[in-house]
Amino acid sequence: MSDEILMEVRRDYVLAKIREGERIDGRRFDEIRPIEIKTGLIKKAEGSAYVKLGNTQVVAGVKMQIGEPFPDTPDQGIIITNAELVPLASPTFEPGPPDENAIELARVVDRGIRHSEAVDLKKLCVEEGSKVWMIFIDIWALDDDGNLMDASALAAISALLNTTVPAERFEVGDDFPLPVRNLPIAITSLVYEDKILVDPCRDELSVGKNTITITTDQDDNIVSIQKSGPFLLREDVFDELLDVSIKKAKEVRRLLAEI
Amino acid sequence: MSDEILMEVRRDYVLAKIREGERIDGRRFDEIRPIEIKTGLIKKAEGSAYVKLGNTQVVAGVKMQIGEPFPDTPDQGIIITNAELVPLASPTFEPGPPDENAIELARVVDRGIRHSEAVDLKKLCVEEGSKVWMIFIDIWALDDDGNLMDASALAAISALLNTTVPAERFEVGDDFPLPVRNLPIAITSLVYEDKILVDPCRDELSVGKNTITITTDQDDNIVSIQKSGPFLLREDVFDELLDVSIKKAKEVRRLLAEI
Amino acid sequence: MSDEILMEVRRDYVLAKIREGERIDGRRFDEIRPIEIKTGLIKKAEGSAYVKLGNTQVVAGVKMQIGEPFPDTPDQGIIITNAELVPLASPTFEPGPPDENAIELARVVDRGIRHSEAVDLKKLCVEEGSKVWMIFIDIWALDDDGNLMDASALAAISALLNTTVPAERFEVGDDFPLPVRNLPIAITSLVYEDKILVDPCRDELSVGKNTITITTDQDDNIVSIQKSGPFLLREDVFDELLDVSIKKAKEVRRLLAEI
Amino acid sequence: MEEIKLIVDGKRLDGRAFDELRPIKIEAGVLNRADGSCYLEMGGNKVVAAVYGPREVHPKHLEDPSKAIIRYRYSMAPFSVEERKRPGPDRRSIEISKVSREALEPVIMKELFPRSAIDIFVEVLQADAGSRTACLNAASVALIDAGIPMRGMVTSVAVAKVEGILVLDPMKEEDNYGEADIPFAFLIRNGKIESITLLQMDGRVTKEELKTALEMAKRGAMQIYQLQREAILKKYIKEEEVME
Amino acid sequence: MEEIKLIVDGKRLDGRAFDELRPIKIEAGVLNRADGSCYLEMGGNKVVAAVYGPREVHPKHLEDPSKAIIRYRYSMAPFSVEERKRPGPDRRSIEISKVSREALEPVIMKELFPRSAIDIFVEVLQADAGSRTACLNAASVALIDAGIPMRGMVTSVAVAKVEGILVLDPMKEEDNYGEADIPFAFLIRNGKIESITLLQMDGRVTKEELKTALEMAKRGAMQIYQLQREAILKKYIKEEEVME
Amino acid sequence: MEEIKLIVDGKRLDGRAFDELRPIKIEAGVLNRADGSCYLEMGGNKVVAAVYGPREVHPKHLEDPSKAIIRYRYSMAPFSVEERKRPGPDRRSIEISKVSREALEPVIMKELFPRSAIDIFVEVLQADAGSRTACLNAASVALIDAGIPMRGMVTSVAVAKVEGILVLDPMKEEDNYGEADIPFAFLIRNGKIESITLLQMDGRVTKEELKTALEMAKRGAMQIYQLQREAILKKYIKEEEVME
Repeated sequence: MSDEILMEVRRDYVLAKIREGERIDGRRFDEIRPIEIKTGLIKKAEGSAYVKLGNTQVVAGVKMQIGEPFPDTPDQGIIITNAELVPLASPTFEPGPPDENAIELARVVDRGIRHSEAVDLKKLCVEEGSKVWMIFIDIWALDDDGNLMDASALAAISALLNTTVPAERFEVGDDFPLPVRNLPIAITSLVYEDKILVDPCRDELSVGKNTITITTDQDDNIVSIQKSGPFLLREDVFDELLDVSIKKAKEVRRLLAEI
Repeated sequence: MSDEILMEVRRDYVLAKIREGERIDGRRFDEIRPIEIKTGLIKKAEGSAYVKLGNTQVVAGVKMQIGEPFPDTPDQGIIITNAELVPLASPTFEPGPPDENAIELARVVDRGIRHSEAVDLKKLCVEEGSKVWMIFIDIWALDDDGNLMDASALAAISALLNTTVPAERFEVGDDFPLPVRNLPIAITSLVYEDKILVDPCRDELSVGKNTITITTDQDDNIVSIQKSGPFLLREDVFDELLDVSIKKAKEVRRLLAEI
Repeated sequence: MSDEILMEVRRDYVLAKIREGERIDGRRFDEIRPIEIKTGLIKKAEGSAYVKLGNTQVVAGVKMQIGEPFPDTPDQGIIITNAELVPLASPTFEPGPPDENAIELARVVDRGIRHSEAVDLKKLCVEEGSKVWMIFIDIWALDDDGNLMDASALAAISALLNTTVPAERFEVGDDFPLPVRNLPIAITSLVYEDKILVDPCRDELSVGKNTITITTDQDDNIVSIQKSGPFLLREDVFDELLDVSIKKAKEVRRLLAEI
Repeated sequence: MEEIKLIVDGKRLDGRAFDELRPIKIEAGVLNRADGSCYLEMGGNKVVAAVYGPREVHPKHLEDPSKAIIRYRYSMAPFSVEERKRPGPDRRSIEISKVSREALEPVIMKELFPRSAIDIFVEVLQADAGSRTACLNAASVALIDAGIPMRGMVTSVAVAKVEGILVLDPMKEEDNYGEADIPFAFLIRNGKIESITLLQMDGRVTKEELKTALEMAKRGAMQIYQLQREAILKKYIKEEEVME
Repeated sequence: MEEIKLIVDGKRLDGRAFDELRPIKIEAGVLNRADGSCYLEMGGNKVVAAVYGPREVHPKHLEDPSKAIIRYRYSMAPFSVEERKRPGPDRRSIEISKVSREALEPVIMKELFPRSAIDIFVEVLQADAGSRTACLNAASVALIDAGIPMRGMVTSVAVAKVEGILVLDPMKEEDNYGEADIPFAFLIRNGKIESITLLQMDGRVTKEELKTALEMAKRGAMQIYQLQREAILKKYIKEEEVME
Repeated sequence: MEEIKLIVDGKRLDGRAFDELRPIKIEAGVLNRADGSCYLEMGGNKVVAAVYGPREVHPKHLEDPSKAIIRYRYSMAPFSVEERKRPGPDRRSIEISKVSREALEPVIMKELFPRSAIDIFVEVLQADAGSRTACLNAASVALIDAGIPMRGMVTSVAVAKVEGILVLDPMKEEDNYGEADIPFAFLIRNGKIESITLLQMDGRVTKEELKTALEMAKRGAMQIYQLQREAILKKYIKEEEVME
């Protein structure tokens, strides 16, 4: 009971602030929380990254092995992205196989990487038609203080940047850095009426989990969009979302270039 | 609550009718509801059929691929029959893997096809001991107004009759029609005391889901029997069931021959 | 309700007895219930054994087939141990895949066999690196009157002693007896305060399922220990447990040697 | 594949006459934890049945306010068959469990135990042809051993058609290579077969063969019924002796 | 791999203009058991939608005391695709079910039915490009057929980018080999598009292309909307006739 | 396979003395959502523990009217090991979760929180030998960080036997190629080891070796215990500072 009241109070406070044109943590509407990226922390992984976005924390690890290519792309490597919303990261996450939220998270991150052509998959062919590199990206949520999506996408591309292809261990030549050639950045915004709150924190999401994630590549192309949440999106708000997402992605991309 | 009362009223009405020697929809006790069969509606399938039996609707699709034979029949194709009672078809069906009813349905349909030797499996050997055709029959319930069993069995054999073996796609020769050489017909009857109601509709099944399915081939051999439901079957009723099932199967088989 | 009261009464009785230095069935604290072992009862299995320990009954069956060795032991056979606490054996067992208790049971039995090197796995290599014998030990609980662990371990080693390697059926030479060269014996004790009750029966376990299983080999080495249950173990009790387990195992091993 | 002859000189492979049962052994009350139990051998089948109940229903929502729910679980041990079977129910086990439950349900006086469950678990330790019939026979004895009120005894046996001949209680080869397998179960009350409670057919037979098969099965069932009764009697006498 | 030309002489492979829809066929009320239903063909897609509810929630703990819960299950029959699909939900189906539910949820007046469930089940019998849009269109009609109060109609269509050109309602080849696929759904009220209710994008487009795509989708949606209305009207008239 | 020498010139492969621990790093309170948390490194292990509770029990029927239920979930990230591990619990994880829960349960004052749950989740981000001991040490700190009343600290360390010699806190090679692995956990109260709370053994040792191993483990545990205390103190001081 008291929990529900608490949530109601919090939501009312968030809404009151929004109406005054403010956010509860003092951020501008288009301001992203502080970002911390650490790479290479998992020695057992081919690549890894830890991302802290405000208080939201995520680890992504990359493992590689050799497998068969898909029949329609016999000369290309394969990316498999998985995300687990482990119960450690939030009181609302349950043990068990990925639910619709974890699946959506993984698939949206995957699309950003795939359609920005972030990894040069043609360079990951070992033997056309029979042996290619498989890249397993595993996203492990540690602490969900809102917007796991952007933190996860950032952890995934950071981990890829950190990845060394373990060719020696698989006896197919010398190790080499994973050929990463584009930096997709996901920007998620909370939509509340005609307001756009970029990178919403958990308390803000108490007004409704109504978000749009727009992923752009380094040429400002849009490579993935996901409307997530049961809400009606006005066309003018959508236009504004495109602009803000492209702009904020540039900021984050600069940060990523530094690591 | 009102649902339960409704069900009770309906059951009482059905019982009253039965006692008067009548059925609620005016059918004779051994009368099958109108049957509609359409084949070839699913272009992606090797064969398909839609069956409407009264208001009960079912689709069956046949997909084929090449696989390994069973060790004890190295020169024969393989039939795999699956049925899904998807929640679209009835308020009582739940999402999830097939339950005991769906499994029983699939296995009884399968036995009818298998023991009537409806498909000439020896003609489906590509390479003895290593490559044979696998026939996947998938039964998809659309609308359960009673006796999904007979509708499914009819959809399955109709879909087989409609099947072209996709040899060209698998690069093992020219396409050819699936060699079907027998027409098993399942006849399900509701048993209530000493009465036999052939092809029961849903409302009739409210008196108890106590049925017998007898499948016969075109020479009036019995190729499958399944007593289904927690009831005691009198021997004299069983004798009568055999006669009526053989007789009604002939009727349905004539219909099938026309498509 | 009455069930709970019954359980309470039983527990109080067990405790009262323990305080008087007695056990409810008149056994000494370190006395094992009567043991009955029958082997070879399952003709379809390569080896089998039925064990009755007091009223606790278990069957273990051994099946063998040829498979690939583990990469790090290319010249050794493989043991896979599985236990099912089927609902037939106790009102508290549920249908479904093995739960933590069944898994623990199987793993502790497995460790006893593995670390005593009971089976000479090097003699189970058919073709180094590609073909070795796989030994499936399946433990099937029939009646749980307490201490399924020791009954299962005893059934497993008895079934192994009874096993003939089915080389002829797999066309890799002549059948031969499974090379068993050590006899691990598991001794489980209930720990209640500073008291040790060897081979606890179900009624005794009503005071708390706080047990230690110590498995020893024929040279009195300890090959497996498992503290099981949420309790604090005093160091002096642990010392005593080691002594009693080694002593009791000798007794059981003598019995096993006779079959 | 070489042709297998199942009938040689008018006899079956194991020397039995066409209407002869395999050896049967039944023992009631073999388990301590279960409310009722039975060990049964029928040919190469070795099965154990346990009955728990009437007891509380879990999960609660399955409860029926007007009668006991009946559950039946047919399960095979991995080592019960030639090639190790993966544990857990497969499609075949699920179907057998369903028809077996439906065979027993009308015989159990479940209306006496509203809001409760009667659970019947049968484990096949060694499998041979006719394991579902062996399990039903064992379950029936276990139910009586558990003191569950029944309208009679359920007794089960199969008939097969091999090389055109109907044979009672088929063995493995007859089941595998025969033309049809017809498992029956009957309700037997006051020493008389009253009705059919399980009936399946897998193969190809004529109507006349089916009727003959039914008669053959009935005669076989009556013999098994006597053994079921004896097993219960023996357990009862033993208990009487213990009490004296 | 050989190069596939998707645009030849300013036309699409199936001869359509860039802003032309595939043939659509809609029939409401095709199922007897469901409270509302719809059969819909859209290009090669053949889908059936059923709506059950408002009805009791199972399991109970999912109940919401203030409104109905909405559930949506997108499912593909094994024979609906070239290579047999294993039955049961895969990751793609689960994601489609989520975004489709979220597209309908704000349009359904769920606050009118506290503690109840509205279940929407859609079966893809034959799959082509845009199966999620076909399913949403069918679901929307089925909801109205079920008499569920709605704030308007939900209408869905995709736009693809192929060889640099935006095309409406892409066919399979355009979906597979194109540069982007953008499924939309809109809330249409009083004959006017009011807002976007589903939006995904899979591919690579510029901001400007996206805006153009949106306009193209809106025009397409209005055409589909008319067909949805007609299907409902036809069912309604039929019922009227029956009643007279 | 080539022989691996694990002890060279009286030293271990990583240069440690026989009774020397691997480097340990502990930080309490690293997570925002959890009620208590801890990050811990122990050799190559990198683990995070979170504690939630006391909180409501789901599903309800697991509730205990007299005390809190304790749940413990040991989980490994797919990238934590050399060969990618499939997500989800395997048999090893399930056993570790069980014995770890049983190690903590008697130390938690669960009788203070009837009808509630205390959930302990531990994620292994990078795995090395002794991950279960690292997790228990982290869980213990997380429990205290969550303010759960405890009878003392639980501290865990393993001893291995390699080439006939007992070594404290084994590294991977010692674990893989050694003769025995013996994980211990102790209840430490008022700076003194009071009892054993986890004990397993996997390998082959004599009774005397086991007793020596226990002494070695106790000395190692006391060192870890100091680091656990320091981590809690540090977090406490930090909070104090924030509050001033």
